[in-house]
Amino acid sequence: MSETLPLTGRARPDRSPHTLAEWRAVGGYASVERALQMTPVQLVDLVDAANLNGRGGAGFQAAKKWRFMPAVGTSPGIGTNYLIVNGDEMEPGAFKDRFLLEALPHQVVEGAIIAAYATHSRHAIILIRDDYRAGISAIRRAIAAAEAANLLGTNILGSGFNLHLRVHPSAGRYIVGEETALISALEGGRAIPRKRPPFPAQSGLWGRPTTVNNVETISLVPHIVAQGAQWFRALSRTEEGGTKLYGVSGMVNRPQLIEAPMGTTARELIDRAGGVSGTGVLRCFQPGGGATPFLEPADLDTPMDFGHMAKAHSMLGTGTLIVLDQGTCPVAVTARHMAFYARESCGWCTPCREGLPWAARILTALEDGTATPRDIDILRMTAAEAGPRGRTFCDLMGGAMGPLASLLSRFGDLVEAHLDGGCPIRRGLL
Amino acid sequence: MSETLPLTGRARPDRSPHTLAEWRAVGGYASVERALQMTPVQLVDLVDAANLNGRGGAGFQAAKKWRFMPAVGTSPGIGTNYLIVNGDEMEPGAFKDRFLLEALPHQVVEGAIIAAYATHSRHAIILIRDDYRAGISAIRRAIAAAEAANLLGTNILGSGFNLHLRVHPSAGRYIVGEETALISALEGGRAIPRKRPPFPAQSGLWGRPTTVNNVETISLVPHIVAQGAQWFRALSRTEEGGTKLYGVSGMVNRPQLIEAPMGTTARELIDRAGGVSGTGVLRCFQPGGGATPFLEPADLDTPMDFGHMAKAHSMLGTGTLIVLDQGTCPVAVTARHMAFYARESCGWCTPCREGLPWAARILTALEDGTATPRDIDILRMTAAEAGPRGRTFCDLMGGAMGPLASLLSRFGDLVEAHLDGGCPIRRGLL
Amino acid sequence: MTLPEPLKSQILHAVAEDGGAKPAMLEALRLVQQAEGWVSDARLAQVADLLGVSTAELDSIATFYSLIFRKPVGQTVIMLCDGASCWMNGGDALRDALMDRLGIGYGQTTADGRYTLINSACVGGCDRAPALLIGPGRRLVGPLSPDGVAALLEGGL
Amino acid sequence: MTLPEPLKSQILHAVAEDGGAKPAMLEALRLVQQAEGWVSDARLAQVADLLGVSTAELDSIATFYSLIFRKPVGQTVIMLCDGASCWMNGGDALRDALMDRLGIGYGQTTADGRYTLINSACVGGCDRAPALLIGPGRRLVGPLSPDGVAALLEGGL
Repeated sequence: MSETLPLTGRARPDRSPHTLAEWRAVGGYASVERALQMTPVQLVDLVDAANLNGRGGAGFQAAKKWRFMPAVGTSPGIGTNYLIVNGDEMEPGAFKDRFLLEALPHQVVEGAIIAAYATHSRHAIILIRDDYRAGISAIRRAIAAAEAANLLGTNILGSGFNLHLRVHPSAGRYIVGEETALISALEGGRAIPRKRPPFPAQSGLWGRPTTVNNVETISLVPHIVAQGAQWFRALSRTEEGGTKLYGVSGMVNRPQLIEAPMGTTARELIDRAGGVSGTGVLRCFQPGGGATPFLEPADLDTPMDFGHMAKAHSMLGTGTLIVLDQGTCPVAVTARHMAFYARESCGWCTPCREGLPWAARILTALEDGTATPRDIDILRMTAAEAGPRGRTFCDLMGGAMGPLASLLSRFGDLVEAHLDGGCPIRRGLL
Repeated sequence: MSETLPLTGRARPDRSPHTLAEWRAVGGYASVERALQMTPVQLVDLVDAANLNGRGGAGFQAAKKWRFMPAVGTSPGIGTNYLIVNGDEMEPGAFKDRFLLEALPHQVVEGAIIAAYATHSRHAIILIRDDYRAGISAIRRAIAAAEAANLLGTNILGSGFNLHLRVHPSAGRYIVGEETALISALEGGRAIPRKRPPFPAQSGLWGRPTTVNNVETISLVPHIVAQGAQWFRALSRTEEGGTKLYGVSGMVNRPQLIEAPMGTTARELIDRAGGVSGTGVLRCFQPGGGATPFLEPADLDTPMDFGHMAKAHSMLGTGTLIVLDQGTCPVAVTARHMAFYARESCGWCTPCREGLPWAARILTALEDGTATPRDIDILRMTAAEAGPRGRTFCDLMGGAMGPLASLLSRFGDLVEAHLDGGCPIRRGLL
Repeated sequence: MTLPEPLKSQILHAVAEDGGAKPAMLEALRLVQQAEGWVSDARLAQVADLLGVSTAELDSIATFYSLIFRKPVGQTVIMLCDGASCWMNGGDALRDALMDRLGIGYGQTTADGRYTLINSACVGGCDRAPALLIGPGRRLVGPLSPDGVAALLEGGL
Repeated sequence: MTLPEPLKSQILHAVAEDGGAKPAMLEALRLVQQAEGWVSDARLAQVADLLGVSTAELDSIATFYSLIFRKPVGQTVIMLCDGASCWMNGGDALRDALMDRLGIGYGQTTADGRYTLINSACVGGCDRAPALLIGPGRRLVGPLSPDGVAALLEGGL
């Protein structure tokens, strides 16, 4: 295992997953043995000291989330806690969890065992996007092998800890990736998000305390157990621990995944991805998928972690950059994002169900040159009114408003220029 | 204070409440000082050792409920925990909380302060039935006096503990007394019960961890703090700690409230209430209000605590007996109860909204002699289908089915005899 | 007639105490009723306006809680217990005597506007069965025989 | 035609694994679709019957999840990414080439029943933009130029 690339260091160039024996040969599952000799509280403290922020998009501290999970017998009602590993990756521009699921399934299973133990969960589910068929079968094979080796099941390695782990293949719809919608889906319903509170740690799957962690977050856990909190923090360039599995796509010459220290800059990542393609000149970028506000060249040297991206008025999100060169219009990109979010809204909350299609139509009208000044006012109003958290059950609408609001604030002139005959970039005027 | 009658020992014959000075003169609020020198965990352990079962009806261990309440900073979301004191007494046959509120308001306030501290609550609410105007003003005066003496408010007695305590007068509807309906009511909605989970300790008032305790439960707390767990357990004749504020009403010569050791028998209580009135011969009794299944003379010597009443296929409920002599027909009593529960259903869940009026109509038809054998089948089916927990959000329906089911099983012949011309007891045939 | 000033400030105080307009809705209705005996459509609209909630929402509360009166009641409201313990101790006879004397049924108000009769859930006076609550203070009266009804209505009990 | 035996036992196995009929509804639909390409009204009713849920409830799941097909699809389903990164890298030209070659639009099936074309959320292949998923294994293909469409459809890619 690489000391500096814990997440991807063991992956093979052809992405073929390891057998259990192969995984053990490179040190796999040693962390499970170690973790089961610790108490759940010690594990949470360790992950706390490592300062592991959740990699699903919001960057909430993993240890804090885990600490909310009540110990066995200390929550009302009957049943176990649940750990859910979220592998429903469908964010525009995100392609990292696919890699971890397909190429490194035992890393996910190993992390899930440890996280389940830390959260007092006797039942864990890895939810995987339907389209990731290779990932689904890789994880299923890894689970079967781990079960056969008593790394799962009853009295794991003689520790007294029992864990049932299974895969739930989903069947489309972006909203399934929202943690409360995912719980609704697992209970057999439509994937409609739920109001918080109760938070999943209070009442999640089947009303039991539930933790939902992203595939990447879970994949990091065994390494923290193996090498310690200090090592993990030292991997990072900032206060937030570890490496990050970044991605770069869009207008770059060699789009790719890049594991790098947390806090690596967009400039370095874009350079490693072969630099800006198209005109070769950067116009702007989204730091972590379709729902993250645009940043401009001035932010190329800002460390890409959750805190710094927030301070720069964007979000780290999934850490998978979408790069736009000067020849690519951010209005067009936002229009495509908005059409996506409008289509993927579950339709429960009115601002989202009604607001997103409206915003998408206006953005298309801007591209086509059929929009009016009043349409731009409506976009501004929509972003202002529906952007803040709390107006809807989940943050799909709020997330979608991020790029829209930044489009309007950073590229207001460009947006207005669309009123005069459509996209000026497409027409070669800019 | 009486050593053996902690709940009522300080009450005055005319029920006039104490001033703060008078209450302090008899030892009041010493328990608050003592409790604030303990940790919340120590308090919960103390109440656990005392084996205080909640006096609201279900008999759930108070310490167990309190232990579900997360310490400050260990639950997701923002805000304080809440303690709610339930003074919405409206159960047919129940008249005990009225007394505690009217005659001993400082005892309630004192208990609320300690319970709030133990449950990490910075905000507590005493909800009182609108009709208990004397109780409402007595509690309000007690709160004002306690505030003035820094027994409430900021940095109570220099302990660093802050507590805001207020009264919420309700406005009718029995269902308000159901703990989740009560939470809906306090949030400004109709008093519709909520599905559990989440339990209030997970997500209650405003989504925050919430404990709801009955007035009697809360009134006992200061005494446990003052005199200890062993003393409290020794008050009882059974495993369940303390005294109980029983009541006896219906067909007895001197209906009254009686504080007595937990586990006192119905025979003793009825004797102290002057014996059975009317024919002077007992037919049956409900041990704790309208929603508790009938018991017969064979159960007169069963200790009246939660465990023994459950074993006898009834419930302790509120511990306020309703006594029926041979001249009183249990069909008629059940008919009146059923009309009450039908009227008071919030109407949310279908079995309750539709089933209770139907059952009430049939019972009235039995009294009137217009019922058919098929009607009795419908009663049996209703009790069997809607009695078990979990068919509705709350237990109003299940509770109402208790007396009905016991009526059918214990007095089947009597019920059938109603088919032939109505109530045979009323007609002097039995 | 607009909302009288003292009522207005009492309601706003309740908003502060209860932590918002929504949780204070019921208390606001109670305050109106305390001042005026019942909650008229006009008052309902004014209170909704003051609280910044819809009339429909406020009325959904007003109509749910049985002790918020949405039509005028008499000067004195009598709430007669219809619980089982009162029934066993002569509640029906007391009810009949009250209805006879007042000339009204449950939910009705005497022609002279003096009395409204309502049946109530167990009034928490089972030791004084048959019992009723009377007047703005909800004074508990019991045990009350049919013979005592006259004295009660003349203020003697 | 009743539900074939292997499908039946697979579904019952899912019920055991997922802890009940309701949480197994989606997997049951997936299993039917895996065996038959889509979920017909007849199969929906049979599965609902087997699971002991209403047809309406099962269909509410089937119609919510975009990858449960409630009408027949072609032998090969092509899911073309409509994410931004693919669009920037020529996704529109690829789309047009596919539609031209197949003679269909999104959501349609070729007359010979060989291909169905669907637009998809970002397929997690942004490093291979423009990309698509093809066939029962959802094989990721990319980057794919308009010129590559012919080879793809002839099985060369």
